[in-house]
Order: sequence, then C-alpha cells, then structure tokens
Amino acid sequence: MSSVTPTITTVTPTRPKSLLSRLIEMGTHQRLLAFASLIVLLIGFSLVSPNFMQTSNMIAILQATSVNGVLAIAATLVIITGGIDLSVGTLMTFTAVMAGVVLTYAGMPLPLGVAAAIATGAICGLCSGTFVAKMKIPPFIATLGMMLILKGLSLVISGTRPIYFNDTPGFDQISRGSLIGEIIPALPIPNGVLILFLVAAAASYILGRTVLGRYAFALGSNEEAVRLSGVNTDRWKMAIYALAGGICGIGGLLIASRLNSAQPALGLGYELEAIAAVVIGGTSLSGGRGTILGTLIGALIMAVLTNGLRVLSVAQEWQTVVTGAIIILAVYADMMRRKKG
Amino acid sequence: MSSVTPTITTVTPTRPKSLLSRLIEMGTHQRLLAFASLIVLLIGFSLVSPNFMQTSNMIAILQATSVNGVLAIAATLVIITGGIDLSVGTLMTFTAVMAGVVLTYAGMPLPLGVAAAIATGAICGLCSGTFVAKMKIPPFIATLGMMLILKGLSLVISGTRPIYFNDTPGFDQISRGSLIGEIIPALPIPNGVLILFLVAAAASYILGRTVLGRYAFALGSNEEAVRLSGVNTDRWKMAIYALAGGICGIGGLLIASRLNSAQPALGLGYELEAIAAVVIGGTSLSGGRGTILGTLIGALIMAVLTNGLRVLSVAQEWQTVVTGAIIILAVYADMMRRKKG
Amino acid sequence: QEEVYIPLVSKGFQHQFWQAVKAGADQAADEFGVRVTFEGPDSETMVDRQIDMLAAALANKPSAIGFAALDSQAAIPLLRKAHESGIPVVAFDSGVDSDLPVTTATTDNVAAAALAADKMAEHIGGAGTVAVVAHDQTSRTGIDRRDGFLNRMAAAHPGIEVVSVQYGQGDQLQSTEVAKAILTANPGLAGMFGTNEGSAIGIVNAVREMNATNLVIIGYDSGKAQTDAVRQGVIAGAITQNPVGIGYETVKAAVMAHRGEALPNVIDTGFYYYDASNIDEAKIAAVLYD
Amino acid sequence: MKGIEKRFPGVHALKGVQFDLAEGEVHALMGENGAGKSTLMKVLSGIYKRDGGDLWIGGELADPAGPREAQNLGIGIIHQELSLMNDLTVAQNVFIGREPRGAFGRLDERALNSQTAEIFAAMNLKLDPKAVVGNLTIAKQQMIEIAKALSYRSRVLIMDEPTAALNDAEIAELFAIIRQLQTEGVGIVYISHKMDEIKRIADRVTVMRDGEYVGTVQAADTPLSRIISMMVGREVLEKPLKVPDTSGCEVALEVRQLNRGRDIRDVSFSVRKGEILGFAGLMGAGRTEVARAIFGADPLDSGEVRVHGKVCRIRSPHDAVLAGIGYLSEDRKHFGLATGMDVRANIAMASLNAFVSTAGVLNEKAMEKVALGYISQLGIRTPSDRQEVRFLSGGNQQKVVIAKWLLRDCDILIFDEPTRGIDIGAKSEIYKLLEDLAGQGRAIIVISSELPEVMRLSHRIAVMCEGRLTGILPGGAGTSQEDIMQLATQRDAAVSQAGE
Ligand SMILES: Nc1ncnc2c1ncn2[C@@H]1O[C@H](COP(=O)(O)OP(=O)(O)OP(=O)(O)O)[C@@H](O)[C@H]1O
Ligand SMILES: Nc1ncnc2c1ncn2[C@@H]1O[C@H](COP(=O)(O)OP(=O)(O)OP(=O)(O)O)[C@@H](O)[C@H]1O
Ligand SMILES: [Mg+2]
Ligand SMILES: [Mg+2]
Repeated sequence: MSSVTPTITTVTPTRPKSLLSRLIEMGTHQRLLAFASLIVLLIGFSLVSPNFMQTSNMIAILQATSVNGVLAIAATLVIITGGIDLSVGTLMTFTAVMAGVVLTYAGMPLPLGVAAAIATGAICGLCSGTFVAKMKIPPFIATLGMMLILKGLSLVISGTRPIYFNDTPGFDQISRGSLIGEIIPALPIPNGVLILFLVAAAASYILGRTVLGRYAFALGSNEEAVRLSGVNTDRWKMAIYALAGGICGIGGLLIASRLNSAQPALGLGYELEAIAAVVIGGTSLSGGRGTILGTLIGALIMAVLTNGLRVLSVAQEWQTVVTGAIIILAVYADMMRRKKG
Repeated sequence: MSSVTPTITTVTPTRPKSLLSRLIEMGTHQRLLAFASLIVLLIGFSLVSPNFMQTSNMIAILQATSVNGVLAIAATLVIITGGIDLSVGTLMTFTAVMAGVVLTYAGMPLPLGVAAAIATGAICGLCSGTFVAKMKIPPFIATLGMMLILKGLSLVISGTRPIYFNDTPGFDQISRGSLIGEIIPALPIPNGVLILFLVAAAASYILGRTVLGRYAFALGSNEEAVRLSGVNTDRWKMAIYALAGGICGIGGLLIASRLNSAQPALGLGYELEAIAAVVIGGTSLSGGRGTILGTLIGALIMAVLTNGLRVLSVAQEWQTVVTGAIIILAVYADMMRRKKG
Repeated sequence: QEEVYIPLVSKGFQHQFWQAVKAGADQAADEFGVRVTFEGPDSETMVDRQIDMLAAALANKPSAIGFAALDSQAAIPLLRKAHESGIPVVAFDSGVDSDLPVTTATTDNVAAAALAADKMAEHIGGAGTVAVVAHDQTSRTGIDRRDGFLNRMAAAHPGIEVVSVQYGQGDQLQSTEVAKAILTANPGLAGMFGTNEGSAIGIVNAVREMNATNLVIIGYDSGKAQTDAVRQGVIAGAITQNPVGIGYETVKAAVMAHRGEALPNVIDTGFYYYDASNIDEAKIAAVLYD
Repeated sequence: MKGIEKRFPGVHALKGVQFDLAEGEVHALMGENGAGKSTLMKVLSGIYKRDGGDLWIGGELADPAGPREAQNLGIGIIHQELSLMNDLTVAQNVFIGREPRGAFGRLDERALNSQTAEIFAAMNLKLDPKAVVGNLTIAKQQMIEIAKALSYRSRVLIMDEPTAALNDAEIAELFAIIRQLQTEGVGIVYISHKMDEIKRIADRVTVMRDGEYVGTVQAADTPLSRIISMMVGREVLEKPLKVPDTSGCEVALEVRQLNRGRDIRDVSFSVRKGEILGFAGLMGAGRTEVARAIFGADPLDSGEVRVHGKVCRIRSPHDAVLAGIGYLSEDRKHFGLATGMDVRANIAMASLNAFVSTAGVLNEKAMEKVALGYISQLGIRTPSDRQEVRFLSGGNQQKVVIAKWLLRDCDILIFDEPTRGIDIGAKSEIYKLLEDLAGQGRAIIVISSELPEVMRLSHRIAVMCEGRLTGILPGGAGTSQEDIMQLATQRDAAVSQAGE
C-alpha cells in the first residue's frame, strides 16, 4: 500500500482547451481514424474527376450532409446509452409537418414554428424514452413503433399533401441562406451546414462536459451499476431520448427549409443511413463509447461517397455496389489501424 | 477428476418428443407469451369483421407470412449470436436473380436453380460472416455493406429487368402449389407455408440440438468466454452466417416462385420487418437468447395486423399508426406477463 | 469538339417504367451523338435525395439537363442556378411549376386514369363496386392516377362505387397482399384498377392465389407480366404511356435547347388504352416495353 | 518460465519474471493487487502473447498461442474474473467446446447432463446441471468454473483466486479436490489473497511485487509474516479491534419484518451510529438479498425500513442514496463498475451532483483531484485516473468501487464482501477505513464470508440462515467461530422438528 511509487501520480494537468482542439482530442482519444478514410476518398475523387473539387460541389456535399448529419447526431446520443433510435427519420418529417401546421395552416410567426418543431421532437423523444425507461420496452421495438406511428401521423395531419412554406418569408433561409456568405462572399456556406456544426458542437459539449453526457456513457457502459450507484437512471435515459428528439426537430426544420415544404411521406430509410454514419464514425452499437466528431466524419464519408460516384457518372446500380464495398473497407481500415495503434 | 465414471446417474430421462411438443416446450421455456397477443389480435379482428375469419383469408395470412417468416428465421440465427443481419432482404432478391440466371438465362433444370439460389445465399452469408469474424467488422456495418452490394449486383446481373420463369414449368408451384391441398382438398395450404414451417423446424432443431446451435447461443452470451474455452469462434460464427444466408436463399425461391419472376429492385426495407418479427418474438437483440417459435409468432403478428387492418379498410395512414401502437403494446403486454410470471 | 453531356434526373430508377424512359433516352443519345446519364432515387418520397442528385449533376457542368421533379418547389433554387449558368432544363414526366424549364415532355396522368375509369365502367356494365390498388399516396403520379380515376367515376359513372383505395408502394409482393385483403373484405367486387405495373401485377397475383373469377382488372403501364396477362385476358386492358418516347423526346429537346433551337411549351407524349384485341398493333407495340 | 516480459500501453506488467512448477505440487503465487499474477498466468495459458522470455513445459520449449493450444499442452485455468455464458445452463457451460456429440453434430444432451452431474457429485456439489447460469449466485458460478477446469484433466491447473467468493465449507471441499489432484501428479498454481490458505495447501510460495520476481520459499518453514513482508515490502500490523461502546448511540437504521419470497423471511434488526454490524452466514443465507432489499435494488413483499427513526419508503437505489444509504455490491463487474469508463468517472459515479457547476457542467478538475486522492489513499495501482477500469487488476477494481462509496459519504453504508480479491496490505487499510468511518458516527453493515474478518471488524454479528436472521451475537473476544457456525446452520425450526 504505502509502497505505491509516485510515478503513478504523474497525471498530465488539464489545460483549458479550445473547442476545436477538444474535438480533435476526443477523436484521437477514441483512436478515431475514419478521418483518414475521408481524406483518401476526397483525394481519390479529386484525382479522377476535375469537377469534384469545386467550391460549389464541396458546398453541395456539406449541404447533403446537413440533414443526415443532424439525425446521426441524435442517433449517436441514443446509441451511446446502449439503445437505438429507428424513429429519427420519421420524427424529422413529423416535426417538419408540425412546423408547417403552425406556420402555414395557423399562420403564426417564424420563431413559433421553429419552437414547435423542436418541442414536438423533444416530446416524441420523451415518449420513446418513456417506453424504453419506464415500460422496459426494448429500444428497437419502442422506436420502431414510434417510427410507424409518426409516419402515419405525418400523413394524417398533413392530409397526405406537402405543406408549403410560401407564406413564411425567410423560412427557406434557415437552411438555404448563408450568413457566412454574407460576410465572406467567397465562402457561401449555407446556414444548414452552419447549424449542423453548431448542433455537433453543442452535442459534443453535452456529451463530454455535462452530467447528462456522463450518464449517457455510463448507462451504455453498465446500466445496472449506474442504477446501484443511486442514480435515477430512468429519468436520465428519458432526458437523452428527449434531447435526441429535439435534435431531430432541428433536422426537420433543416429539411423543410431546404425543400421549402414539409413532405409527409419522407423519412423512411433515413434511420439506417443515420445509424450507418454513427457506426462508421466509430461509435459502438453496444453503447458506452462514441464521439460526435466520429459521427460527423461518418456522415461526411457517406455524403462524399454518394456525391463523388455521381459526379463520376458511375452507373447507378454500380454506385450502390461500390458504396457498400467502400463502407466495409473504410471500417476495416479503421479496425486495422486501431489494432496497430 | 479421475473419479468421473461413465455411468449415468439420476438424471430425468428425456422422452422422445414430438416436434410440436418440443416447439411448445421451447416457447414456454422462454416464457414466450407473444402468443397471447396473437390470439387477442385474431379474436379482435374476427369480432370486428366477418370477412376476416375465413379459411381463404387465414391462408392468405399464412402465405403473407411465408417470405418474411423465412427471412426472420435467418435473422434470428444471426441475432442469437449477438450480431445483426441487414442484408436478408436484398440477399433474398439476389438469390432469386441467380435462380433466374440459371433457370431462364441458362435454361438449366429446376433443381439446379434451387441449388443455385441456396448456394448463392450461403456463399454471401459466408462473406458477411467472414467480414464479421475474421475482419472484425461490426455486424451492422458488414451486413449493411452486403445489403448495398447485393442490391446493386441484383440490378447489374439482371440488367435492371425482372427475370421471368415462364420457361421453367413448375417453378411457381414451389410457393403457390399445395401438396397438402392435394391430399386434403379442404385445406389448400400453399407449399410456401409448408416450406416456412419446415425451415422453422429445421432451424429450431439446429439451434436446440446441434453443436452449431449451442455455439450460436454461447457466442451471443459471452463470446470471449467461448474463445477462452478453446473454441474456434470465428469458424462457428461464419457457419451461422452462412446458414442464415442459405435460408435467405430459400426466401428468394419463395418470393420468386410467388411472383413467377425475380424482381431485382425488391427487398429493401424487408430487413427491418424481419428484425421486428424477431424482436416481437422475444429474441434479445443483445444475443444469447431467442427461439424460432417466437420469431414465427412475431412474423404472424405482423402479418395478421397488416391483413386485418386492410380487411377493415382502415385508411392507409391510420394503418401505419395503429401498427406502430400495437407493436409497442404487444411487446409491453409480453413484458408485463413475464415480470409477473 | 466538346462532348455534349445531358444528365437525366428522374423520379425513380429501378422500375420498368423508368428503365423504359432510360432506354428511350439512350436511343436518342446514340442518334444525336451525346452522352446521357440517368439517375433517380429509390422511392418517390425521397425529395431531398433527388435534390442532391440534381446538385451533383450540375457540378459536372452539363450542356443541358433533364429533370422529372418529385416536388417542383423544392428544386427551384437549383433550377435557377442552372438557368443562371446557362444550362437549359427540360422537364419530363411531370411539370415544374415555374417558367424555368424550356419545355416539358409529359403524359397527362389525370386524363389517362379517367380513360381507365371509362373502360372499367364499360367492362362491368356501369354498375357495381370497384377498388383501387395505388402505388403511392403522396407522389404526383400516384395522386394524379388515383384522383383521375376516382373523379371520373364520381362524375360520369354514378352506378359504380369505389369501395377501397389502398397502397402497395408499387412493390409486387405488397400489392399482392393489399389486393388479397381487399378481395377478402369485399366479396362481391366487380373490378380493380392498379395504378402502375407493380400494382396491376399484384392484383393479378391476388386473383390467381385466391382463384377469384369475374373480376375486371384494369392495369397501367406495361412490362412483360402485364402484357402477358392482357393477352391471356386476366387483365381486361391497361393504359400505357409512352415511356420510351418520353425519354427520347426529353433528350432530343435537351439537344435542341443546347443548340439554341426553339421548342414548344409542352411535348405531349400521349397515352393509349390497350387490350388483347389491339396489343399487337404497331402503334401500341411501339410504346410497350418488357 | 524464465525472464517473462509483458507490456501494456502505459503499464510494464511483467519485468523478467521467473516461475517453475513441479508435478504434484501446489505452488502459491502471491503478491499485492496489480503485482502481475493474473497476467503471468494468462501468458502461461496462451491468452496473452509474451513480449519476452522463455517457457518450458515438461522440459520442452513451448509457446501456447491460444487457449486451445494451452489446453492441448495440458494447461487449464480458472480465471479470476468469471467467464461464463449466462444464458446457457450449467452443464452447457462446463462442456463448452467439448460437447458429447452424436451423428451430424447432434448434441447428446443426456450425456452432457449426466456427465456434469458426475463431476458435481465428485466435488460434493449440489447443483442442477440444467439451471441457467445467469440465475445463480456468484459463489455457485465460481464452483462451476472450478468444475469446468477440473473436467479438462490438465497436467497443470491454474487457479486464480478460486476462493474469493467461497465460504469455509466450500473451501474445504475445494482443498480436498486439490489434494486428490496432487496425488495424481497434477501441478497446481494457486493464487489467493487469503493468507491462511497458503499454509493449509501450498508446498512452495513465489512472491511477486510490481511485476518483478521477489523470491520463492518453502511454505512449511516460512512464517507468514515473512511472506507478507516480501509481498508488501514492510511489516503489516494487525491491530486488535477496540470495541467502543455504541449501545448508547442513536439508532441510524432500523429494519422491521422484511419479507421477500423465500429469500428473506421476517428479518428485523437495527444499526446504531458508529456501529459496525457484521453479517455472517453460509452461501445463500440471504444476506445479499437483505442488503439489496434495504437499498431498494429489489422490491420487497413487506416490511419497514426506518432511517434515523423515520419510516422511509425506498423504491429504488436512488431513494436509498437520497436517504443516506450506500451499498457496495458483492459483484463488482456486473453491479459495481462501468468497466468501459475510466477510474475517475467510476469514482465520481455516485456523486456527480457534487461536481456540477452551473448548467449541469461537470468540474473535471475537482473530479481529478478527488480521484487522485483516493488513488493514493487506497493505493489503486493505475497508470492514471483516466485509465479504463477494465484494464485494472481485480483487486484494484474493487478498490475503485470502495472509493466510489467513500466519496458519496453516506450515513449508512452496507459493504457486501468489501475485501473480495483485495491483498493483505490493502485489507488492513480497508479495515482501518471502516473503523474510521464508524468512528465518525456512520452506521456500517459488513457482509463477509470470512469469519475472521467479521469477527475482527464487528461490534455485533448478525447471523443468517435460509433467509432468516437466526441471532445477533456480540463482537470481540466473547464470541467464537463455533457460536456463529451454530447459528448459521440453525435450520428453520419447523423443518428441523419435522425431521426429528
Ligand atoms: N489488458 C490490460 N491492459 C492494460 N493493463 C493491464 C491489462 N491487464 C492487466 N494490466 C495491468 O497489469 C498489472 C498487473 O495486473 P494483474 O491482473 O496481473 O494483477 P494481479 O497481480 O493479478 O492483481 P490482483 O491481485 O488484484 O488480481 C496491473 O497494473 C494492471 O493494471
Ligand atoms: N437468481 C436466483 N434465482 C433463484 N434463487 C436465487 C437466485 N439468487 C439467489 N437465490 C437464492 O437466494 C438466497 C440468497 O442468495 P445469496 O447467495 O446471494 O445470499 P448471501 O447470503 O448473500 O450469500 P453469499 O455468501 O453468496 O453472499 C439463496 O437461497 C439463493 O439460492
Ligand atoms: Mg489477478
Ligand atoms: Mg452475498
């Protein structure tokens, strides 16, 4: 006991860190190397097609990432707790429809529509969370049920018709406008992308720095141990699902603004894509570990892949084949590097 | 332990059991009560609609279960090992296309087509298994990749056209014919349903009575412990994925025979439905526990639900809402009864 | 000499209908010596995926672009961008609510479905119950064909009641199950209308599996299974558009626009009703596809 | 084994260690927590690849590259951490990888169960081969591990803390088995932190410290104190307990008529401030059940829990902690630790609210300071407080759980087997800690299967048998082991009368 040598106590002091370096550190901490795959893809496509590496195309890729990225962030939160969320896609649609109801049908001002979407998302997330935490329904089933319920409700509420936001000037600017472009005209990054990064930063902060985030990891790591530590696990789990739901609400706003309409039939199949981004980003489906940065990179990999193959005009059936193969290869390369490192 | 003598001591003798009683026993063993939900649904629909409880509609429900049921059985095997298989749907399609290539394009005899479908399934399953076991790629990603690859390859090989089986007389009898109906004309149960039950019985037997099944459960329960016991875990895992793939091949034959054509674009989304049936049937997504009987019941619940709501002519959007709600409720009821029991 | 490149962003890819459009486009591409690519999302609900495809197509600086909008409003910013870069846009299949496209090559789905209603009424003798297996609840084609049929029935055939409209996503298997459930729930049904190939084949499968007799089936589009069923009389008749023509006309118009030639506002590619009696006529055979 | 080297990221776990084992010998491997005992044995059984050194088996250079190869070389191992498949039955676990088979890979379930039953019979173990392992207590699971290792009939059998979860009767049973194996020429490596066992069973003792080889001695003619000082590097003084009178103090926790199925029957007792109440009993006596029920981890059928005189409705561990009750579980891996998280996070797990600044933000600096404090106070051997707990040695993991509850600072603390797998030096440190906590006026319940431990620590000793509290004895010299054992085997009156 007393023979403990003092070498053990040499713990590196924690300096105050910038958000960026913190994000990067979290990445390397998890030995997140999917980043390398992303770079390889970017370089590869640039070499093969001169049209790929244009500012406008890079912005198109980021724009394409924004919705899936936001949904993937929501899915990451839930997956870290050891759950899964299949409802992210249809919840996104449902929140878009609710925004449409508030803005177009009820004619209320823009901020109320934004609030409605996010609140709807959080409430629906809370429902899923309640099913999982209180009713002990496996997350897969709880969120599958929610996925179907929300898909149906979106159609019911919208009357199976798209709701257009033509009466709400500025709504389409949420995603399409470019605050950055107004300041730096050479860099017309759309607001949707900006929002994605803001959401990512916030989620990253919550996961890394707050009690909620800490419990999210702990629940995924060993829920029973957390419960036996006297933590009200149910409440925290519900909070995470609600937060994820709120983020889906932001996703709903992004897609609605991008399409300038709430498309009630959209959203099915988006859950798999979001979860894929999460897993490619190195988050474990069994919970307890994962990073938002990884998820972002995962979402970017998917978007770059899809866009690049399209720009190369690869035949559509081959696009699918190649996408599947590259996803497997990217994760494999990641595994290999992790093993070595 | 030299004192171990080979004499058999006081262990309750196992009587030879009928398949049915064995299936039932396995069900009750897992306290599988999803069965009750199925009965409630059947009774409920019969009360509301006089057209529901007809022989022809019951057969239609069974027929509708057959493809999803077979895929769900394949998914069950993989899920019991602690994995997941997202490729069941597109693998089904791919095997159907391969049967088409062998039978229609190459004009070979029927048995070869059947063999081609099953072998293709097993080989693709083996690929997924290799990715998972040898390359340590998470099952979600490995099978997601396979799902995309197979989706693309089906289109490539078929030339994005359906392949018809008009030149292979008898092919449509695989699913549509009725051996039982020839013997008992009052009970024209289609062969597809018969095949589903045969596959279920075989899978049940493999899981419960063979080394392969034992290791499937063991892998899902604690893979590391199995490895530490000196078992070649990789090989057995690959075997399970291959078996699941072979079963998807049977699924491919069933759907091809039912549509008398291989539809290369079909299959996406079928994986979620199959996994839902598995989970409703009480199999845990974290592996180690599950029954084929449960999966069958889960698949039947989904089919009854869909058919019943359609027979009631509930509006489509509400069908989805009700399906979602009932899935949650059925699993919740199951949970409650399990807790009490 | 610079290559003329014309990407077509369609509403779908895997369905036979879209493959036929693609075939027409390829035919025109050969004829005019241009390069054509053809892409479409997995399902007609994926509006945003189509926008991404359009964005990627524009990145390649095409000579002209063919576009079948899932939702015309959603695409307007990109179409405007194309317009500003001097890339002419040819709309096909359904129009775009804007004057940005130089022309639109399309079928009047509402009128075509109304013709289907008239033929249905003719076959069942103006009275009885019928049902619709539609392929989609929210897509433009799904809505137009469903409503074209329903409105015509209500307006012109008061003796006929449409008892059920259900959706099978154009998936043959799902459509089969839907049709079977409709048959179970409505034993005396006189006819069924399937709004696309998958829906029509689904009805045919259901009738076969349930041994239903005396059901009048009206289909839509072609494809081998459907043309076979028409020949055998299982399907009384079907509407066909001219998908190959749509593809051909779209590329042709795009080439002309690229060359700065004048184009009409709308290129109507037409639709036809075919049954066992006229299926082999040259005019019909030309627009059918397998 | 000679010059064995093993490095993990940040840890040099084995620094040129040597070890030899003769046929028919029981060779004890001793050392503090984290000394490298388990690591050395994992190298021997082919689970870890060594970074240096040579290995001879039966005079030949060997290099087991995996568990299967080690088995073929005749090396069997009982792991320190249970590695069983919880969803499978007992028999299926014992024979995993060697299932009796019929044709076509068909399993012979009957042979499987009967052969398992035989192994158990030979071990004098009453256990249903068809029971599902996940439903059994840790002690029973440990016995299954032992049975499984025995059934391999190895030439070399490694036992890594096999008795940590066992009570005296079971230990005696195990020792009988070991002696028999010895006569058959099996060499046994025996790792344990229970010093008395060394004298009872070992022929030779090898001591390790900080991954280094210290020395090998004959067990018979080396005093325990010398072995201990070899391990710890200093003398460990066992101070006798001073028994302050707590009878006048306020009652902190009172439990009345607890009932839960057949596990807890009419259990009533109270603990005063400043008092340590020991719980003794045989395996399955229901002590853990009582603790979990008080803590709200399992629902009660009936009964009342009063904290500081007030009736407290505790429905969840959350309620319990709010009421000032802490519970350290006997099963650290499943119930005590989030092993995928770091030491710091685990220590803070029960007390996060104390580290929250505005807006729910965690104060990592404060957490780090506290964690480093406990790391040095309890001597937790870890490269840093950011090390994931699963990379710590078993005993150090246990210390992390203890630190978690020390930090939470509850008025009433229930320790279930607190010293399981903890080395002798740390043990006395923990005893001292418990006494200090009691001295500060906390009420403490200690559940332990080691009678000397209960007797040394407790002011009063509660004894349980088959879910009943059969008596409460005074602590200190007045009570003998025999007194406790008598109560611990006092069967249900009605049952024993019927038997007479
Ligand atoms: N997989 C691993 N990764 C990193 N470090 C490890 C790993 N396994 C063991 N260690 C470290 O190696 C050292 C020796 O551990 P080991 O488990 O051999 O100790 P031990 O002597 O068995 O202790 P105990 O008595 O507590 O079981 C410890 O410092 C431990 O933290
Ligand atoms: N999962 C279970 N299923 C059935 N009975 C159980 C289960 N777990 C424990 N028991 C029973 O509950 C009682 C108490 O168990 P337990 O062994 O935990 O008590 P204990 O006094 O804490 O013993 P230990 O010395 O092992 O800590 C015993 O009768 C035991 O057989
Ligand atoms: Mg150890
Ligand atoms: Mg206990």
